[in-house]
Amino acid sequence: MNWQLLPQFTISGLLAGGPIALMALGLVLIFKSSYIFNFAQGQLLLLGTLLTWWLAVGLALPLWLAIVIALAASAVLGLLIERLTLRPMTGQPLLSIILMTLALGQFLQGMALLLFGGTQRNFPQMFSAANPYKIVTPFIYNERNIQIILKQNLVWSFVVAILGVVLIAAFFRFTRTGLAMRGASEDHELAQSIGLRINRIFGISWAMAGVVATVGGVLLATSSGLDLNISLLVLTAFPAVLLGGLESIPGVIVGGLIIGLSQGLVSASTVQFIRNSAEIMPYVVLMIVLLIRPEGLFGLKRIERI
Amino acid sequence: MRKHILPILAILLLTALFLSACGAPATPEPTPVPPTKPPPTAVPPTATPKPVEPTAVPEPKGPPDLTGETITIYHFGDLSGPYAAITGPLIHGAEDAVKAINEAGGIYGAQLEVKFSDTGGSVDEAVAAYDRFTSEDDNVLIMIMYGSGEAEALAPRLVEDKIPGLSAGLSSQAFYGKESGYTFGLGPIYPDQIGYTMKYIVDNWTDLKPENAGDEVKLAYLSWPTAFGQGALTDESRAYLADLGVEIVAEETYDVSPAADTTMAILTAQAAGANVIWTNTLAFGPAVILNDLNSLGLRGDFVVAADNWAQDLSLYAFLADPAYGVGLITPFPYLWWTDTDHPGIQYAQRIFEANERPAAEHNVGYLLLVAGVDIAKTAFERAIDTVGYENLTGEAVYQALQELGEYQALGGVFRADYANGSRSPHESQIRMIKGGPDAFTVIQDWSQTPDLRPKN
Amino acid sequence: MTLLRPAGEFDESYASDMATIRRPWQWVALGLFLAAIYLLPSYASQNTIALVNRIAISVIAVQGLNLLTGYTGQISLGQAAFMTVGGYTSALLMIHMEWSLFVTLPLSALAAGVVGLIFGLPSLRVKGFYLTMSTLAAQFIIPWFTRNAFPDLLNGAQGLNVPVPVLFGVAINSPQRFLYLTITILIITTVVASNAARSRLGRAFVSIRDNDLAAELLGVNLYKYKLQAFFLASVYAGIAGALSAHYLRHINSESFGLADSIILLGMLIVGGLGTNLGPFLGAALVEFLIELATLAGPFLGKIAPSTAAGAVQALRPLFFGAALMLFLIFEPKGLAHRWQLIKAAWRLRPFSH
Amino acid sequence: MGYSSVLLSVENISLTFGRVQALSQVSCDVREGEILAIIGPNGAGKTSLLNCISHFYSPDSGQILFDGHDLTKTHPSHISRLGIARTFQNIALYTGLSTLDNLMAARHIHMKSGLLASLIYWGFAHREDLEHRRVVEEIIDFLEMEAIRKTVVGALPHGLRKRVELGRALALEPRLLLLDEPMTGMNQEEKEDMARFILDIHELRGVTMVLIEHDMGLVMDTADRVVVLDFGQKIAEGAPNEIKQNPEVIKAYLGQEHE
Repeated sequence: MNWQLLPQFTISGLLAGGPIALMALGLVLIFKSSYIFNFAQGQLLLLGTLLTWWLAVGLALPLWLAIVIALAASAVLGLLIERLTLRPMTGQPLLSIILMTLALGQFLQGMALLLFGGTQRNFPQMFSAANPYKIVTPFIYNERNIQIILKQNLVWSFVVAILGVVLIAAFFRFTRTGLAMRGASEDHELAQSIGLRINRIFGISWAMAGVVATVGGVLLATSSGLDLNISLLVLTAFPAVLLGGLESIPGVIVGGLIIGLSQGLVSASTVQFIRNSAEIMPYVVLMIVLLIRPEGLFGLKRIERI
Repeated sequence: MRKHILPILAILLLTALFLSACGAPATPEPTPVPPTKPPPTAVPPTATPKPVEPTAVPEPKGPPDLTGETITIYHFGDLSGPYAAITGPLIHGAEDAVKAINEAGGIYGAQLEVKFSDTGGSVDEAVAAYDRFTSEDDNVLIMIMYGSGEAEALAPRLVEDKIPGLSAGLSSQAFYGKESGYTFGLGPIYPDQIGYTMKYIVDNWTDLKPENAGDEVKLAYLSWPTAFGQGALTDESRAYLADLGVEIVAEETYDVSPAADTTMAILTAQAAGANVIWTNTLAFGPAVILNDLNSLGLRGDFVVAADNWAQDLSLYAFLADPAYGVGLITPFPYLWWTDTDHPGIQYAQRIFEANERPAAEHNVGYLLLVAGVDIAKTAFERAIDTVGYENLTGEAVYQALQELGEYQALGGVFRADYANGSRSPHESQIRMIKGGPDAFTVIQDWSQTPDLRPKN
Repeated sequence: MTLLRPAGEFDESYASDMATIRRPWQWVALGLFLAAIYLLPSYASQNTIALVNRIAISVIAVQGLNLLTGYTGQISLGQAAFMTVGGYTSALLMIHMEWSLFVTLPLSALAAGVVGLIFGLPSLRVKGFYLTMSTLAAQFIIPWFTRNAFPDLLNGAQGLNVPVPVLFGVAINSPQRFLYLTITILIITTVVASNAARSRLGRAFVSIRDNDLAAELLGVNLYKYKLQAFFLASVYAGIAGALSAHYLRHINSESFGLADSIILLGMLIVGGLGTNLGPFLGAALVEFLIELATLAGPFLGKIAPSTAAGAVQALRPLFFGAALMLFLIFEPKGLAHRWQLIKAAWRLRPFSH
Repeated sequence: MGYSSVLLSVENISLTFGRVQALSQVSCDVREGEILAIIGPNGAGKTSLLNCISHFYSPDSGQILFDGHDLTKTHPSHISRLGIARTFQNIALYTGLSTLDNLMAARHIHMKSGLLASLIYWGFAHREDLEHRRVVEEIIDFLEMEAIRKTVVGALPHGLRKRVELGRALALEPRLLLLDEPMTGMNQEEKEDMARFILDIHELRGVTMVLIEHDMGLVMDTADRVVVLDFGQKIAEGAPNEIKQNPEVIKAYLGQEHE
């Protein structure tokens, strides 16, 4: 263990968990309402971010306007996807629905490549790239206090991401629509029988997932840059979702932070093999969760009946 | 659980029929032996022993007239994957160069053409593209490829099928590994590059060294986890660096993406006491590192150096601020667009303008492929001179490439060195970015790189 | 749907009722068909042969997936990862031990099977979507391992150049020669897969798929049979991966990625889950689509130059995704089911149903 | 009565789900060769009791002894090997298999082909399949299912599915057969057929049975003894005629009528 790096990597890892939590939120939103795990969430994120880029750079709109338009478009895209591809699948077995979102992901990835090309591109900066925040810790190494250096965009991405998650959680807790969505997630038939329009609720949750994905994508892209592989970053959010418990909104924050932290901690190792394992840490954590507590930290165990 | 072997059979039979209807019959063995070829080692009888002008036509009996014939250059690279940023211009360079040659009369009247296949940066796709090319054409004369992974994977195939390959992927294994020998480099191999550059850095340490650095040069190798990214570190280059007194204190990897985060790698390098960073990547690799160094406020603590592909216009597409590029050091085994007094550069510039390519393609890929096509063209001419057009095979082109020896493509824009068992150049400049885009300033003129081929 | 048999055919013993091939003319047809395939090199182009090789290798991987997903109902997103294990094992054994393919192929199948077992372990506690996640983990952890572990042996991200297998003194170095190898192995894997499906094992698999809780109460040890399904699926993946590695003569950590796992699942769906015919139809159709995208890409580039960059790589997932979505909506039981309907309609003619 | 030896004895079992007490301190015996009916209003814990016998649920306390084995400590997949078979309230057939294959699948516990034998098939596994096919065909004849032998059960009407499920349970060749509402959702004719089959199985094959059923007429006609559950507790046990007059039972059922 590189002890002098431990404080730094602990904090960096936790901060990196913010965007992971936000991406996980998109998955939970859909799962909560419709029991669909959306493997195409990464492509939703990719398209939303590419669209933002195109509006801001291609059409030279102000960044805030580009983001607003892209968010609206992502919501529509989410609605369309639900209506066109998942509604016809109602009642189909799990495999078919999983396959549908996977197929959708492939389709959208191809679409993105066709429309925008494969080149990597720079994304407009939202946070200053210079002037990192520096925290001096009381820990001493080599007769100097260990300093933690944090990139501005890392800190602000974290803040925006956590804010987003809290906002959505508040929405679920305090608004009528939110309450209706919570009701629907408990029992589809029951919800329908008391007059909730279940299809509308599915639609809203997909639209919200599209918005959340785009916010996440813009945060990631503004920190570094944008290419088609950004869709793969959502894969690190899968374990976070399972860790938090598939249907829990507070769970995604805890899940995201744990995943980020696990990556930070192994990065502080002095053994290169272990440092390199940061990229698969989410999946190592996932395997451990599956073997020890498959329902996740905040998930519910279901009673099986026959 | 019913078994239906029959339907399987019927469908497969139909499939087979359909397939065989689609494809023209071919001989089972793809590589025909050239019927009556003269000994390939023979030097063209009338060739002058002195360095040859690229356009020289050494022919006593007059050149053959090949009007109506077509000579194909097979080319594959990545238009849609991680390397797409640089490969697009590369392909346009090849296309435009071929067009220019054809307009100037082609090769003894024969028209050149380029057949390109996109591999998406995947080695498997490259192998599939190779298979497709060799099955469409049983006399492939040359292939141009890009990417160390595919160059390594295809090296034995090229030898077996006797097809010379011009590779922009400069891993030493591709050129000098076991079962290689038909692959020729469009740049010095990466071990040569790191050795050459680190030698310069060590020699000029007092001028270059960061403020707080000591007298020891401590290298952090931060690169992609790919064949390309890891290509500079071989047994030979490690030994050479050790001899120079350079200690490698950290070897870290980061994702092949402009969205990669190198913060942790940089901090690990810093903790290990590194003062020089080498990255073996395309331009967005050092861009990520330079961005992160600046946003961490650590730029002043490191000399940043990289392979030849890094110092390119495409760098600026990824830098958060163009000023971050200043100070980047790389080997530079070709001239640059700003060397406008050189006739080869003028020629490339003319082609570039004639085809109205966008300014963003004014980069290394385009330039190098104009040079690469010139090498191919000259090799074709030599081979035709030696064996005649009817006997023109990949093997003949291979012989011709070797006989080109120290050939100066486009009159010196690029200096090949394919003689005496060498299949990659051994000469380069070193340039440093001083100021805005294109200020790629020579800090060491053309000189020999160390020869760090693997010893087999 | 009751299985329809041609009028006038009656089985006189349980054995003949249960047989796969029941009439002499079917044996003749099988013989002719195999002859047509084995003789491909004498009349088909090299491109055709390469395509048949690719299809055959995919069929083997999909057959394995069919045992796990189609028959046992365990969804796997990791089939390609186990191909990686098979490919590396065979390559390493041939490079370092210089063993023949006859030895390295079974061993690579076994190695993949054992690794598959490890990632099947969570099936003890989880099922459905959760298990899918475990197999997804395999798809990341295994390639990472090949990139980072034992760099001297596995050669890191560069991967390995895989030797050409030599069988009976003949180097298997052309698509033509490879064809004999892949088709022969495909015949064996087909027979074994169909045996697995029709035997006690297969019935246990399907019981788990159709009603795991009832199956357990009726005496099927779920865990044992799920693990056996994982093992078999991975063995098939190992064989396919080894063949593919020797065919391409190269393997690296990215040779078989997540996208390949998705494609294999897609092939299975398109072909038809839980049928012996499905893997053939699905693999053939999807490989055709990929070939079509390869041909259509440059064409698209000509009519819409702005899309030229990467059109081929874009069209492949596009075609595949679109085809899969259409199948899921309109023909979720796959081509094999459609084939059944056509056959039944033919036998009922002139009375349609 | 002539039944002496106890085949299955349920001793003081309790089962809770969260705060819901599904069974509390239930005890009862099943004697060799009898038909024991369990009745009670919806949610009384009848199916939970069967599920405890099958060890699908683990009771919180108490034990269940079958022929000397404590079923609460037996792996669920091993229960059927001891000679206990069952049908399910909501049919739990293998919907993708034909009638024949559903029954063949139930022969699992009597077959021995392992992984390798199954993959090779010819030889041992083939011979074994043929052998067990004969047993299965007998059951198909017995339950008059010849016409649907090769029909995928997912395509069968409800009544026939119930019959296939009974056949599948028979294919296990059990000593004790647990029938969970074998006649729900059937029309009168189907019910009569089913009742005939149940009695035939009992008489011709001498199988001991536990029967959960709502149809009182049927229970009174077929059962040797009746156990009544209400809110997870046993409120009565005895011969059908005694039960009919038991005030507790009448109260429980009257209560149900007000629902």
